[in-house]
Amino acid sequence: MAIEMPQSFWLYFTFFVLLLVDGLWCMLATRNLVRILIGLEILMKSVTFFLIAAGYLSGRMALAQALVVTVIVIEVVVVVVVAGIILGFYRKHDSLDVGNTRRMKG
Amino acid sequence: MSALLLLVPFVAVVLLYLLPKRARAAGLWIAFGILALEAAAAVLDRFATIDVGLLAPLEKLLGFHLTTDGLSGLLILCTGLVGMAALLVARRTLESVNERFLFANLVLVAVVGINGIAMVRDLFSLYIFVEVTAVATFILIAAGRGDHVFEGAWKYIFLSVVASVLMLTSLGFFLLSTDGITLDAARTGLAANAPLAWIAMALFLCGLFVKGAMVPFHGWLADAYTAAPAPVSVFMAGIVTKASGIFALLRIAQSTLGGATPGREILLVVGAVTIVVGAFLALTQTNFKRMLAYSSISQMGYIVLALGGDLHLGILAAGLHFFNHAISKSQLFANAAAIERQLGTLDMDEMGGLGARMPVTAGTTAVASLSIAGLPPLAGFWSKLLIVLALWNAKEYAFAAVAILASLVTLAYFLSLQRKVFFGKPVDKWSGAREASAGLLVPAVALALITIALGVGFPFALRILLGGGA
Amino acid sequence: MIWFTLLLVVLVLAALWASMTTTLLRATLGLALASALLSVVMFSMGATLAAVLELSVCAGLISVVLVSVASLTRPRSIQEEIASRRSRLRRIWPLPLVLIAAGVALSFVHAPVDIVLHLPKGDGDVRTLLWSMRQLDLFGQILILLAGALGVLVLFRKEAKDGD
Amino acid sequence: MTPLVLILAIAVPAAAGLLVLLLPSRRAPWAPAVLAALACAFELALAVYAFPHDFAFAWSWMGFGAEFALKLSRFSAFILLGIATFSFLVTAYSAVSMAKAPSSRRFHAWVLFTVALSAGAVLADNLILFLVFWEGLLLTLFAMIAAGKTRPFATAVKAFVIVGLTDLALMFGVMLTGHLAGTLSMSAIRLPLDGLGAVAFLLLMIGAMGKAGAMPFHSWIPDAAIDAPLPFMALLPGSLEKLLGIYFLARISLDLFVLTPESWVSPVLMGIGAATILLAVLMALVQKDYKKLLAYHAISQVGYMILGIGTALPVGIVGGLFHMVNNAIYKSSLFLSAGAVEKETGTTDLHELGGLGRSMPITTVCFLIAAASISGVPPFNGFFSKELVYDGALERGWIFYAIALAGSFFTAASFLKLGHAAFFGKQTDAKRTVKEAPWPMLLPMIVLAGLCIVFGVANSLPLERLIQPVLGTAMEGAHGGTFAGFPTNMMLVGLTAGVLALAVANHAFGVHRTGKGIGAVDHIHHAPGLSSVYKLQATGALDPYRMLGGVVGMASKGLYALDRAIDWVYSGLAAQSALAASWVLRKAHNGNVNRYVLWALAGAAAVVLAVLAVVGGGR
Repeated sequence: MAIEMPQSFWLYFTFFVLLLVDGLWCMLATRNLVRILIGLEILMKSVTFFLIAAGYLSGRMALAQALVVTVIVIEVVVVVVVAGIILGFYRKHDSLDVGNTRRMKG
Repeated sequence: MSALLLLVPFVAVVLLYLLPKRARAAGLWIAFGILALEAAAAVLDRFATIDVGLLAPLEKLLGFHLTTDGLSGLLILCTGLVGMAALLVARRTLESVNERFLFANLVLVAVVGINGIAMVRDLFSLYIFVEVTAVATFILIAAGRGDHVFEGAWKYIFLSVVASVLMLTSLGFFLLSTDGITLDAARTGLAANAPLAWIAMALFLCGLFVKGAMVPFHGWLADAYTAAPAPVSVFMAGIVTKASGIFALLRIAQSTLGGATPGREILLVVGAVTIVVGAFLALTQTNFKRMLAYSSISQMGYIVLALGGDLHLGILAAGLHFFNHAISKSQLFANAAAIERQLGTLDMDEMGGLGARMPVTAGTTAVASLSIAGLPPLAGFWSKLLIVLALWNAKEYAFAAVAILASLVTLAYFLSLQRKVFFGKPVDKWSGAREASAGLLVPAVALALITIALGVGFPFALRILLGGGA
Repeated sequence: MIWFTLLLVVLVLAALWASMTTTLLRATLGLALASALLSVVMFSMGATLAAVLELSVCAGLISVVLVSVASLTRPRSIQEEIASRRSRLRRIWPLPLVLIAAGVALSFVHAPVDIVLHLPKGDGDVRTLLWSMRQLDLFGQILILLAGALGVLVLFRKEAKDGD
Repeated sequence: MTPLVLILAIAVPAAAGLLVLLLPSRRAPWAPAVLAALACAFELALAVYAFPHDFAFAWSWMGFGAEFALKLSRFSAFILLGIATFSFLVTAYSAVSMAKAPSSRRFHAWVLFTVALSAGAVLADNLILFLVFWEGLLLTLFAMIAAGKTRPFATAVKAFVIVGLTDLALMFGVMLTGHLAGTLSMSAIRLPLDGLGAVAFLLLMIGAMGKAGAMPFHSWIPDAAIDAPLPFMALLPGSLEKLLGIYFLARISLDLFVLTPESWVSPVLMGIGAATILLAVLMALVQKDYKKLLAYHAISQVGYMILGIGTALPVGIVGGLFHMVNNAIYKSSLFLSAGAVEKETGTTDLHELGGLGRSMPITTVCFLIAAASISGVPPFNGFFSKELVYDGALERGWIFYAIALAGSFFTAASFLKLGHAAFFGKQTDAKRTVKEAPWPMLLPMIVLAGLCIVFGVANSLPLERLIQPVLGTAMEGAHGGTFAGFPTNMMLVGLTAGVLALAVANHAFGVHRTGKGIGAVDHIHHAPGLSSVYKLQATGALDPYRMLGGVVGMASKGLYALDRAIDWVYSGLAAQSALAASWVLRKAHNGNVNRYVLWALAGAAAVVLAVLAVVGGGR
């Protein structure tokens, strides 16, 4: 697959921002905890993409890849922990509604 | 020496699982011993270089890029002390052997993360260790039995994800604009005044502001602290938030920003806003731990504010306030644990006149809160004085005034805490309340003694610190 | 260049579908698709190792985790489901418009930061770099996996500990 | 040996205080009092021993100019002696009055800490070190008031807020002074009073006045008087705080800054002094409680000292300092007499007191001597110091003198009223069983009353031995080198005597017109208060007394309202707005994580934009 690669920072940045907004919106607009987890994942996709793009543009692909590999490992662990906490919510309140995350205030 | 600080607790966690199940009760004490050794190493390191013959080849083999200096020694010492206190509190407040065992394990994992934060010289490694510490802390909170544990952990995670996004985006910008992602490379990039490098720095700082709960990045902290089980809140308030947010800021201010504009101004403004907003939020709280949580936000604002002052004095003052606040705030949370255990509630409106029933808890609480409020001759007075001096020397008179005026509000909320809980009319409901058991008093008394001793012997302590070139 | 840009557009569309679709299962599927597309993007940029890991871990492992969470939590009653779908629609419908607006706006802005980089190209192989320069990151990975393992132990066995 | 003496003066009371706290309270309830008295006796011996010497001691400390430097100069030796004397007398007194109180142990510990910190503040020769001790006193003040009776917490907080605010001013002043002078060593600083120097002086002055309790930083004192234990009132606001406040005011006026009569700061000081004298005494006039009346006089008397020092003339300064000593003596004696009355009768409400002169003769005599002193009756000590202050004030402007003289009139009037109401007149039935106070309580009173006479008759003793050396070279050539002896300006003496006579006449007139000569207890109202005015109004007589009484009564009421208004600003407005701010902020934290995330993102956007504005602006 010989694809001609763009060199414009702005193009990569635009798609990074689109993914970021998508992920944030998904996290903030839903009332379902699992969907928040999906939004979190989209956010992580966006930064992963940005890191690789930055490495590509600056010619430091190896370093960027090294970072991304670690980020993916961290991402998995965070997702697993969040999943565990969502299960905890479900067991405690028998619901996945975000209302249960808004009880403490002041 | 530096690699050992990462390897020993790490190997200990793995080995603890090889223990027979019956021997798990010892896990807590093994963790305690490791933390004691860590604190001792941090102190001894001030006086002599610890060099074990076999270490050099091992470190070469591992190839970790770590450095220790006065600042990392400070953080490692705090970690040891606060960790020990948290373990002692856990021993008396967690019910089952299994819970205590898991607590000890997760504390050790978090300690590896914190030790890493203390010694790394690379922004990405810093991010990793911050994340390790955070993950261990999420689990610690969620493992509790309280009503709101999941909510507390959830809010912490939510904001932490925002922090991760900010920091990773920042690293992308660093890749694009500087000659690497080490602290020194970032410094060179900033010195050239490249806009991209400065955007990167700003984003990284914002990520750390979330971790360190600076206003307006602070939304998670009060809920996480309040929801966390007693020993976890001791550990979190004492060291986790401070290491992963504030210490990282300290390190960056020292090694990367170097007092450059506009980094210094950001720290000043964010610090001042945090001090004021946190103090006012604390003023009318009715939950003991929640008031302490907002007080933590306000006090961490002081540390960040100091970083915006005169560079050398500012970092010295910030380091000292870091230490004082770590000691005093973990002690206050240990006091909160004692009160919660004896009364079964943390609602201050229900309390009153406990001073006579729980004299040791009342006395130690008074010491810590007065120290944080900055009354002489306690340790907190000195660090606040140095903070004001650092700002004064940098000609930041307005911020020095904020620092001084806000300590009035600090006094006000701590006085209101004292009045609601310890002074005032004894409430009949608690006529049967008794002082907490010795196991819970030992950490509180020990930490209060450190506060007093450091306050009284401050000149010597300062000389040792200066001698070490903090 | 056109093809690559198109690939990115499809990636964003997949992510959009994941965040807008009605059932959790489809959302998970959309996420896996986005992950796979990101992996293709990485591959075409030359980040082979990262692409492989993204495909196997994110598109694979994380989807498994999500599906199992979705299946462990009981689906709600039909009425509730419909009500929640309506209220959800109210909150989520502006998202595509926002994305289009943001994309158009960004494509028009020619910011001063559209840089040409003067950094030395090529810094060696990622494996060499990871194993000889960034060992600390590897240690960090092992450590966080350990933390995750402890997390699984604590959080997924919660029932055994306390009844509520 | 040299540093040892100075360090012992601080360390011994501090150590004794710690020991008191550590003592087992159940086994030996008398131990704290005995230990406190012993430690204070030691302090006194130390002060006497050190008095003729010039000790100095510096110990390199934190760097950047903050040294652990102690210095015993003429002035500080004299103040230290005063502190030791008063603390000794008060501990002896409280050994009885507080011994059975449940808070005895804490009270004595705090007294000892107060003594240690006061000694430290007086001996400190470094501004930072001084600040440390000074701020420490704030803590003991708070603890002492909180150790008191039923509802002292609000009082303690108010005292804390007011003194805390003034201490903030002091802190800024110290910084500014250090910044201007380039050193923090007090004996090395000598700044001219212009520009920033004047600002620094004013800030330090506010700190000193807050301690001394001058207007408008006074409003905690009367409340504390009601709520706090009496020995404490005698010790802290009565004497130590005044000693320290005026000590510091004199230090900054004489040493740290060059205060000359030409400087604009001098009239400011005199104005504050004069205003304090008159306003506080007018408020004292309408009080109907023994302790509260004394407390307002405690404020008023500070005015004389500030007025004296503010004149920037040797005669005024000597007068002010002498008045400080005298005030500490007679005011302590008066507070102790109030304590004795409260202990024996169980009340300090003047409505319920009367005729105590027969049952408590010694207390009455002591009260009379002290009251005569404070009113400025010769040959008691207050007369001589007031004359010196008058002398200085007149030289600077007749208006200051006139106000001070008017203050004297009202002081005399209100003490006539107080004495008449409490010790003379008809004895109410309930008070028949009243006995004289026990000896350990009487003894300090007697000693202090004796000092009133000694310092009056033999005023060369305090003036030449204690006070004039403070001024050093400034004394040469002024007044032939001494201010001792009977005042030379006979016109002033005559006017004073006239005013005193007027006060007596006014009192008699008031008794006659309203109390019909008999109802001694009622005649509290007959001093220029409102009810008497109303009675006179009923007769319809348009006489001068009614005019005077009306004007003064209205003024007094009005000022009392003003006083409450100032009080409201401290404990009401400030507190309310803080609580409102807190409430708004807490409402904003509604528990929704989304909101917190948006805050964080907005914050991040603001930070990035700010950075771009600074760094990217050039492109």
